[in-house]
Amino acid sequence: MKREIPLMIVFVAGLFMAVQFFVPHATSEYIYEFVMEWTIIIGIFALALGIWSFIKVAASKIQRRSENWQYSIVALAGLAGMIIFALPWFGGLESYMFRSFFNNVMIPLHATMFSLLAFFIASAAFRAFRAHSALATVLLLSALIVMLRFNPYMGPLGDIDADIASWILNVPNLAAKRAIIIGIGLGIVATALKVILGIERTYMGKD
Amino acid sequence: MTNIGVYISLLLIFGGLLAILIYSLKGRDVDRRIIFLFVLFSVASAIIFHIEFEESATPIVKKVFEFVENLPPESKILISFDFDPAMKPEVHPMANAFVRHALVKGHKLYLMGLWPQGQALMTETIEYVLKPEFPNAVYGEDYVMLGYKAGNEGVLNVIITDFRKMYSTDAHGTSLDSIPLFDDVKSAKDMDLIFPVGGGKPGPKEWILFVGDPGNVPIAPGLAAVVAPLIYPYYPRQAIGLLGGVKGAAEYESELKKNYKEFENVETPALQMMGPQTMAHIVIMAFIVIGNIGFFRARRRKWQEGN
Amino acid sequence: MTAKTILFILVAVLLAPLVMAQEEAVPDSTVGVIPPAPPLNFRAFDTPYDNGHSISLEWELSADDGQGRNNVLGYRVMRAESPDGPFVERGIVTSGGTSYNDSGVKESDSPDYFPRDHDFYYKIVATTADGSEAESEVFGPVRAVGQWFNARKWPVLIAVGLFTAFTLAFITLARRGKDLYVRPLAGIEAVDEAIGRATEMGKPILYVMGLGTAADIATIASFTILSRVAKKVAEYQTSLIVPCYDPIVMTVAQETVKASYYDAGRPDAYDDKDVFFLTNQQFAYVGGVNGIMIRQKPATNFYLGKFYAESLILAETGATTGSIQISGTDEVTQIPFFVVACDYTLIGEELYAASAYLGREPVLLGTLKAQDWGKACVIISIILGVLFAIFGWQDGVDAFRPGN
Amino acid sequence: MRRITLIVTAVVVVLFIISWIIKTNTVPEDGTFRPFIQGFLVTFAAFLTLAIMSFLYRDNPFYKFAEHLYVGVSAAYAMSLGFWTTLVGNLFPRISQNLSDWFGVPFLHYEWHFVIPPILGIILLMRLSPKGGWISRWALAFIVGTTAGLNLPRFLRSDFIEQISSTFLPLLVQWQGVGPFFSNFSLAASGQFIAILTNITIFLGVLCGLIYFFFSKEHKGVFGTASRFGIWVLMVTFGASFGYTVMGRISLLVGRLTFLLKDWLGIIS
Repeated sequence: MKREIPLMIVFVAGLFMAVQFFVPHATSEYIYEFVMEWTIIIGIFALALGIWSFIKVAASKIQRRSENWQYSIVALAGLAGMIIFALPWFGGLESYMFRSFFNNVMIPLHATMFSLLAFFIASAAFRAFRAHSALATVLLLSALIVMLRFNPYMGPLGDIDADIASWILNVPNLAAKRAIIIGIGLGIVATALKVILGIERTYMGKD
Repeated sequence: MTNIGVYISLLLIFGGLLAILIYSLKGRDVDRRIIFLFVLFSVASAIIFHIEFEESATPIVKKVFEFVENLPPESKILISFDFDPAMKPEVHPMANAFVRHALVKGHKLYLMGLWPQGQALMTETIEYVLKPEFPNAVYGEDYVMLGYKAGNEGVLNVIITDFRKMYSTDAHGTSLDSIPLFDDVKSAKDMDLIFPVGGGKPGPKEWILFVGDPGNVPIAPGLAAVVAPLIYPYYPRQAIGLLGGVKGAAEYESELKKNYKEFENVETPALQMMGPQTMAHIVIMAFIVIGNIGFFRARRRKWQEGN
Repeated sequence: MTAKTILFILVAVLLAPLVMAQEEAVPDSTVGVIPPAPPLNFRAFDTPYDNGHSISLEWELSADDGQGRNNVLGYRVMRAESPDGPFVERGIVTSGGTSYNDSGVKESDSPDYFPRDHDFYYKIVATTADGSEAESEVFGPVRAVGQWFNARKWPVLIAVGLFTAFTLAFITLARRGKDLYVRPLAGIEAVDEAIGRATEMGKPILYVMGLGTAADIATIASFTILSRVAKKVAEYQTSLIVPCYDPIVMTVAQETVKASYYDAGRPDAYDDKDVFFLTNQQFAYVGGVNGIMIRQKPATNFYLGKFYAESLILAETGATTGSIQISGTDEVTQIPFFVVACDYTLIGEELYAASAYLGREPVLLGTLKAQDWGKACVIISIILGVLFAIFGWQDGVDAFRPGN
Repeated sequence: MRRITLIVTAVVVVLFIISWIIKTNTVPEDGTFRPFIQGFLVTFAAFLTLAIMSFLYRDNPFYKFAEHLYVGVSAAYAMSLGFWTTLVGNLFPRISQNLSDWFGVPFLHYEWHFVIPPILGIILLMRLSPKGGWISRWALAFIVGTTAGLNLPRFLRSDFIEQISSTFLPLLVQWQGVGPFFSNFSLAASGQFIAILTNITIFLGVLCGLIYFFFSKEHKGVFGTASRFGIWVLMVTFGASFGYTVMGRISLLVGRLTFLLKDWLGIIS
């Protein structure tokens, strides 16, 4: 029974949502909206599980004095601080400290982490764009053609390059993306089908 | 002062690249941190010293520029501000460049917008570009601000037959009948060129479909980079040319600077944004080349050893 | 003078009075006493295949819209609950428009509510700049009804049905013991080797599920690969690190890994702290995973699931620690970065196929075969569609396009 | 800790304090502003920016500090945001008058079905009890099932059928008064030639791309050639996407450096 009931739930819920797609009636729309709202709310409860896991891992590191345990204190302090500042007594999401933390800690960290991509895209290009096979050469050349548009000293070659670059970005790009997306569509449907039919059940765990 | 900075940093970057080329020819691998340093230094120096490059306009941009050049004086040009502040860095420089080009050639300007936030940016263009740089331009005789009208492509459907059905007055409440610029203008078909600047819906695509095609009016769209590929297919039959993203804007700005002395010292935000971009692209491309040279060198050596 | 020029002058002379007459007529309309011609053949009907909260309206242009006196600015759509009124304006259509969809929301407490199963009466009023108006006939009663099947979605239903049939058929075949060939996938074949290498080096294996939630099929596909990887990890007695981005994904991943360890006969080796939650902010998660990679130096990094801009940060950091990197995502924009920076990449659909490859169970291989048949159908319909397009048979092309 | 680490840390702390003092005196004064705190926050933001960037050199205590702080703060941020916007904003006003009052949100009206998600949520939390773990799978099953059901037909529609039908292009475009193929080869005709090439490339690209993804057929002979052409098209695309993305990534770096140089150091205006 421990396994059958969840598989039943998967089957019923899956079939129901699949059928819902074909029913335009308001009742079906209501059910769709409810289910969407439910999953968001369940997600918040799950987040509590996540935070618990986070605390458990950090606490065990501190307890065992494993390498870099000091930084786990920083992580826990950040966690606690942010949660405390968002408590109703501090004014919830509108509290000064909560907003300051968001604007001066989270935003700069986010933007900087994101901007590291500028460096990594350069090192990846250096490392991987080597003409060691025909395929690698194609990859390298098409990247170079697109990047060359930014070189102002190309003369008339620049015009030709710009045209080729925009053609590549429009035509083969479209074709390849379409092939990938069609494949993905089939893969998604196949996987969804396997899940609903209970063929794929590894995620259920075992007892 | 800045010039010296530019030369020193360019010297450092290209000298450094050369040194690394020699280093890798000796068969040694380049540490990725050296690449990081080069990227950081090239971008930072371009920002600090305002390194700018002469952008040579690609044909698709040049067509637009030359079209404006070849219009007879006092032609009627409409610019539509179909964007919001989020898109501003990319496309607002285009709108400003169009305004400059149109006025310096002595054309008549009609400004309007299909996006509510476009009106504030339109005012910005008038206050910070048009008025200070063209103090002799007279409102109503050389340019007019029609402002924003709600209704999306519906607005276009109306103005293609009659402006006055959609705009009874301009943005300041003056009746169109008392504005000299509208003496011989009935509909959008009377325009000699339309610049829709934007990157969403409604935007340049709607202008092409609802005004350019049915009214046979030349359209030159200025586009945000993300949507540019979607508009490419309309060139060259339905759009005389187009400007895509910061790059397109920079090309137009540089074309203006090259051809007109009076614009030598104006703000060129798109060109300025291109400085760091170009520097970084050149550095990355240089490293790709260096990597390949090193790679072929190593392979040849291996091959020779094998023999 | 050529014959053409003579003809032109002749026609021009003949037409001149007509043109002048029209110009004379223009001042009349601005006086404001003559209303425009009314819109004709007005009808209202329940919008087909909708939720039951809208009514569609259609009419023919007023004779003065675009032609005639050409003074129609637009049409006002009016609605009432009885044929005699009072009529309320529901919307305006600019000149040249011949249809309107009068719709609202289904929540009865909203000001925008549109009642279902309720009788309404409609009329269309052509308006002009001078204020004169012309009304169409009143149409009604008409009521909005919700439908239980959207017939525009037939192509989708057929596709789903066909695909399900393929899948079930091939699963049956596979269960009967029919041997199914699958071509090798480099990324999959590297999995065993990668785990073996980690064992030799005595280093852990990092498995990153990406930013997907349990609502992403890519994540579900990743679970099944995780279960195979975890089983092998347990057999080889290596350790596994699974930092998670989504708490529900973490929960499912814990179940999956636990089950795999159990299958491999080492349930005691499982620790909840190996499959843990990090944070669900994109770049904070990247920072955390980067830290793990740099400090624990895993021998193998798996990136399988949904990835966005962070893909390259992860893959490049992983490359510096000398790990073997196996990636796979269905996020089309990120595949190039994985291809460039990782040793093996499962491109798009290959990610979904991977679980079948690793499991080698007949049932899973059967679905793989069904996917191929699906692709064959797609190829055939593309060829057919292109042929239709070449010969200009628009109905044939449209038959494939689903409605909304 | 090694001595060098201590020295570097000390130097950083001193520089931080100097920057803080200078910043406090330079931030513009306006009524509600608190220069002392504001100066600290801007300096701290700059410190964190540099700390993350230092990772490019190598792992170091400053990066470790920034990373752990970021992870902790962001996890709590998600939790707080979810609690306030979803639970307080959406759930409580529909299930309990008392809870709504306590959090100061207006009570809407009681809706029975909103009781279900908290129950499922609590079922999910049963995982934490050693014996109730199995019941938490009910909630997981609900989520996984609805997801699968949602995706099944929707992907066939948006990704699949739409993509197929937009590939239906005529391979030859209409000639517009230029005459037969080679007799009058002008600029306009070359445009049409490109249009034909474009349509053929899209057609063959999609076809061969799909063939590349065939799993249960050996890629040999004609099939193999098509599949190889498919992977070539894919590679051209990947290279181009990579090259195109560089522009956007550099913009991000420009943004970050502008923050450091302008908002913090004030070197450029």
